[in-house]
Amino acid sequence: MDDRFVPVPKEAEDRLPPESSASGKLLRYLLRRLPVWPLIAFFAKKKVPQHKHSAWYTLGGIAMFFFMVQVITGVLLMIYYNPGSPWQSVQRIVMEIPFGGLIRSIHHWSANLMILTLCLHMFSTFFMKAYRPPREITWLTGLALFGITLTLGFSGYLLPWDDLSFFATRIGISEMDKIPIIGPWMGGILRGGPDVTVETIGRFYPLHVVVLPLALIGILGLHLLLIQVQGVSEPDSFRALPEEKKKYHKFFSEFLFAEIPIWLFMMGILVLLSAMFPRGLMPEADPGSAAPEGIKPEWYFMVPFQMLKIFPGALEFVGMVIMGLLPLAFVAVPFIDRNVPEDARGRLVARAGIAVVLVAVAFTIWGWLS
Amino acid sequence: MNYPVWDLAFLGSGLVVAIIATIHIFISHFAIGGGIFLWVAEWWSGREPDGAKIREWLHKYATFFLIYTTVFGAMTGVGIWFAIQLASAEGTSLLIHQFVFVWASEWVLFLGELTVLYLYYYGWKTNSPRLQLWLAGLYALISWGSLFAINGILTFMLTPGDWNTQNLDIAAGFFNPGFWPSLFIRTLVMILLGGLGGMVIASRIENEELKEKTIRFCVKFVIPAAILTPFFAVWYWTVLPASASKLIEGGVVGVGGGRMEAITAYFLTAVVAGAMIVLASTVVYLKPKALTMMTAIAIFLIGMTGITGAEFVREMARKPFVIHGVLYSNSLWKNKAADPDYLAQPYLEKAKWHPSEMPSSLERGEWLFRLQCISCHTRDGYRAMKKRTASWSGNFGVKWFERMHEQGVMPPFEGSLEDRAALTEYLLSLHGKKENAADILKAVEAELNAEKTKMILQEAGRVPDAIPPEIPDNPEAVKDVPADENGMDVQKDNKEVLQ
Amino acid sequence: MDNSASNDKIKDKGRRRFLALSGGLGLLWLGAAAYPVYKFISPQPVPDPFGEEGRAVVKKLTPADCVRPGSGGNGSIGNIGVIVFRTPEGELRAFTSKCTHAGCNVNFTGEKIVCHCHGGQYDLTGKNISGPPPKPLTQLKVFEENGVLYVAPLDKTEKA
Amino acid sequence: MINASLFANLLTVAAGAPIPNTDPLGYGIPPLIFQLLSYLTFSMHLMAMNFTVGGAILFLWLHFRKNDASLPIRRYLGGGLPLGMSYVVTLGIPPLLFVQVLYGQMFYSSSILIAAHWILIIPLLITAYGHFYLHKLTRDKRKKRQGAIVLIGLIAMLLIGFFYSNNITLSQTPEKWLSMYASKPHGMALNLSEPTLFPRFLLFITPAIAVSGLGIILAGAFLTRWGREVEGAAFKAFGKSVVPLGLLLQALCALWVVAVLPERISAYVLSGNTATLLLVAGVVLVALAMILALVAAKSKGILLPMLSSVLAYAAIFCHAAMRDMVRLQYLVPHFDLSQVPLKAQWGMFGIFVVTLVAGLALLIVLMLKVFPGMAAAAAAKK
Repeated sequence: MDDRFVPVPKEAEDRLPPESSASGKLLRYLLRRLPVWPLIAFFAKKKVPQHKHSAWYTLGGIAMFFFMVQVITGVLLMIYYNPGSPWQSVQRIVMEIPFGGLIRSIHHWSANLMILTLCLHMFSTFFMKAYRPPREITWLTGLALFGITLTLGFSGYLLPWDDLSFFATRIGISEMDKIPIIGPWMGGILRGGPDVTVETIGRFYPLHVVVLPLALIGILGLHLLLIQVQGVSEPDSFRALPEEKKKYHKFFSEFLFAEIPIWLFMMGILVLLSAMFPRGLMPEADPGSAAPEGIKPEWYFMVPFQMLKIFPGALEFVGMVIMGLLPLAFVAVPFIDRNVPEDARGRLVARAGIAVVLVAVAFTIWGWLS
Repeated sequence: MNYPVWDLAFLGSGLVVAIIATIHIFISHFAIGGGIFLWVAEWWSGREPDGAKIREWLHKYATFFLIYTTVFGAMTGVGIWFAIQLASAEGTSLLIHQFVFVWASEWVLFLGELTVLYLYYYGWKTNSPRLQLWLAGLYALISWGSLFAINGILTFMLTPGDWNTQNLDIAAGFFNPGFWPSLFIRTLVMILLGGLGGMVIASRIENEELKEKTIRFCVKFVIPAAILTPFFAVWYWTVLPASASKLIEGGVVGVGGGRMEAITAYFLTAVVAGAMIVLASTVVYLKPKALTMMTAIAIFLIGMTGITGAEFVREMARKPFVIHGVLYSNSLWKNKAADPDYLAQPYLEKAKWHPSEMPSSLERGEWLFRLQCISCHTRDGYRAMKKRTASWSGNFGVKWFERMHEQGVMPPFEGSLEDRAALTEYLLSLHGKKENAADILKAVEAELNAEKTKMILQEAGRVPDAIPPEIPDNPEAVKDVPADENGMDVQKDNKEVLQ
Repeated sequence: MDNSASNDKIKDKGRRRFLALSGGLGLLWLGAAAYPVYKFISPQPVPDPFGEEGRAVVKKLTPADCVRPGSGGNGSIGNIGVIVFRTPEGELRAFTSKCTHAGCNVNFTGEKIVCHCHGGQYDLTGKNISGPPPKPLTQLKVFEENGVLYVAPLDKTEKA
Repeated sequence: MINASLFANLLTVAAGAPIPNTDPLGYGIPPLIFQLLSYLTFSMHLMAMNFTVGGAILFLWLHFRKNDASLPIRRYLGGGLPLGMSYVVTLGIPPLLFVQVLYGQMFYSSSILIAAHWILIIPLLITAYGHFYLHKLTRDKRKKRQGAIVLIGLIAMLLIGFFYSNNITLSQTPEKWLSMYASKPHGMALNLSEPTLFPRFLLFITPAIAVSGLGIILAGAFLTRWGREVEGAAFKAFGKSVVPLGLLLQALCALWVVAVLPERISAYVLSGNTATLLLVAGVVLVALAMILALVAAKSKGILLPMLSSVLAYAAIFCHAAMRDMVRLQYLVPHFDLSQVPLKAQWGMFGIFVVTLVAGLALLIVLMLKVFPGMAAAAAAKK
């Protein structure tokens, strides 16, 4: 082989299928032109610790699967969705296009399940203290991804432009107006005016379809790369095990193959939920009509919604302050609880986490029932 | 009206049957599939060099199998029987009196199945391998026999075939058209579940090499179902009564006209589940070592979503009957419903279960709702009437009850015009609308009279239906319109009348 | 030694065959499961422009435009183009205006019908007389009713 | 609107009871055979139920008395619970099937009236069965809280029995149905106003102690046969003390039931017809069974305890038959067996009999193949 080609590295030689087989020839042909073997070796290094809690490791993958389903069903819906006459196009999808109702319901359910999985994923990594150095950035990118997903949910909720989504969005943004100084300005930008109108769809639609998905894919890429580089964090109990007791699964061939059937199961769940509880379409949004009876925002916005209820009137800014501080607290977590194994501060942070979870769940259920 | 109706708020007695039946299907299909799996695994462990190790794992499988199937499987089986008594006593009574000895024989098989399983399990250490193989084989055979028996009764309900209340031909009823396809599909699904169950237990084996071999053995159980189920599904499809397949097809073809039929969505759930299982088993076969217990349970649960979908299709296809073409879901006999003046008689006056004193029109409406509608609908829960009658007006209600059975999913309404008004009043009261039945009746009569006068007018003067703004005297248009069959020129005639 | 190697070979040959079988079945089943996506994507049935009464209103053209013999112009029903004109002998005629060569809309110039894209020409009976158009234009029945032009499919007998 | 008079005369006509029309398909074989089949299987169901419930009661009695001498008995009783429970359910299916065939109109109506409790039986069944298995599987690993587990199982079984008593007594008194349905259509009704409810429920529970005592004596006999005399003697001694106590309780309940029966029913039962004959035969058989049991507790072989069990079964058979006569007497104005047409299905009946005989024969053959091995292992476990 003259110097134009890169020689196939030694350890690649014995990992590849024999020269005689077709796949062997093809892989060598590619490797000589694309010297990516160091990269492959690097990716093959990643391993996932196997222990009692290793089931929680699959949550990140499941959330990503739901995102993939969202992208696919989202693109399909975009074929027929027309922001100019939103309600009519969604009604056409649900009533006329074959299986339109099913694909829309899958998009709806996959959104809800994605946010639920992300909540579980966030709190499982929190309680396994995976945020401790050197993984602060992974934690922060994770928070950013969660924020983007919630915004995706919020903006997507308005697009069908029926009564429910119109009033829910109006309530949502009016919370934002209450933020001192920048609140009204941000609300105006989001709504494209003083009130939620078709103009708002003009802004929410590109946000939901282009801006947020691209941002999510970008930050997710960074999130995954960090995990690949730094490896999966090991909880204290696993770290304390003697070396030979530590069992690992190689990510790329073993853990991934254990994860794919779970994704397929999630697909089965999505179709079953869409069959049992298809997403309905209320009458078209009409700013004049009364808000439908018993309207409340989606379950994942119940916490801020209820928070503002318990601080009525003048005390409202207390509610605003708390809702403002909560994300900041989450951001600060990896900088407060730093060392391994867990110290006093670590236990304090863990207990605070439990408190936040309990309050959030209580508010959500309370909001749902009221 | 022959039996009281269980007025269960929110859930509705129909959903209670569905929930218990679905759980029973999950377990009983695994029970019979697992029986076949045990038999083949016993035979396989006999031929393998490290047979002893395999039998050790097989004992763990048998323990899980014993408790899971007897504690939950048998109980929910009896549970279905308890639930259908409460949901449709008339239907249950008909099935029990017709197939009492089929059920009695199925009981003998059930007794045999249990005892053989105990002999197999508790004699594990003391029985000879040959005897264990015999016992496992007998268990598989007897449990499949109980499927054979109950499948006849189950398929009879959707496709009674040439059985009818005159000839009471049990053989035709039991071996009805739907019998064989449904038997084969269920057997295939059972073998599939046996394999998937095997994988759940195999995922906990420590020794890598044994784990790989066992899981590869389990995955092979998925193949028969993967290949054959579609063919039997098509066969089952051809056997369905016209009205049932119309409901399913109505979903796919008619979708252009209306929203997707629920049945199609459930049918699709079964197909998607099938696809997911075959793909998942392929992935597991690639790298058996990677299989964790959570993944194996996930694959097992995919099967459950598929079964839920398929069972919902079978149950919904039978709408509006309990026994297709014989007995409606609200215990109204089809032959009785055929004669209109039987239907038109006041309902509460011929019902055996009625209030103890003269009801007001609202109470009469509630009693009608309880005796005729509650077996499928509820007020505010599953298949809620509140949601369905949100935009109703009095007139619409009364007229709807006359035509509601034409769609093919609802039984005909039983009762006089006053009953219809009373029921409408009750349904409107669910939304707090206070419209007395008498006023509804007056409004309906007023509307009817208006229509009648228009009809008479049309008959007498042959005034065209809607009087157009002005008559176009376009010579060309007149030329084209063909003359009336009996030679009279229709257009010309109208002009004289209007001059 | 060799029989363990050989039965390894047999084993993974068997394994590959099984993988091919289950993989193939998986794809077949996936095809069946993806049927809804296929139906969702495939184009929706176009509503028949002539609707249930069998006639359609011609837009952007009024009877006044083609009163004088030799006058006429382009109009449309739904998103199908039509040309309506009155021949020098005074007979009202209408054709679909999509040129049978490459789909541009033809134009009525008094004596003949011309397609500007590639110079195709048709006579007043719609027959393609010169240039690339392979087939004549399809004729439509046209009649005027209380101030509105209507077009309807031509039934076999009334050829121009 | 509907004139009041039309409704008024309806109320007078329906003054009786809303008995649903008979099923158009009628009986498949003469009802007498159905009745016999139901007594046969019902008595087996009662034996299994009594063994399990009695087993649980005696287990708890010994468990809370905390003396270690009774450990083998507790292990035997505790271990037998899940097995007994599964045969309670299995043997419970045919009597329920035959009752529904014979008296479906009444049985279904009363079931629907107490629907919520009737459907509750299924979760209770699973709770009881699950807890008995939980006890058997964890009794070695986890010592504490075993008493609580078995207690939960026992309570679940007693509740199931209570709901059954409610259903059967309600199905015999159709005159209560109309007002009950009008006031409680949601299936929450119970038959608490029935005077004979509790005595009849207790009459089913009290023989449990005697029957499980008999079971312990039988086990003791087998233990002595396998050469474990010391344990065998302890089993028999305990059994001997329990059986008479159980029968005493049962006799008291029987008297309470007769005292509480309505006048026309107790007159019928004591008026010297077949019902009285069955009653007396049952009592005599019970007495004989007790004497045999006491003698068996002192003697060696397993023949006597076996015989005593058979006699106990025969006694229960007689009382089950008498109970059915009482039911028919309760229903006299509203229903009798001749009302239902006979549409013979002799072919199907033949198939059932053949399946039954073949099934039982197969099971016996298999047992004969498996038990010797298990017995040898049990004997080896000195």
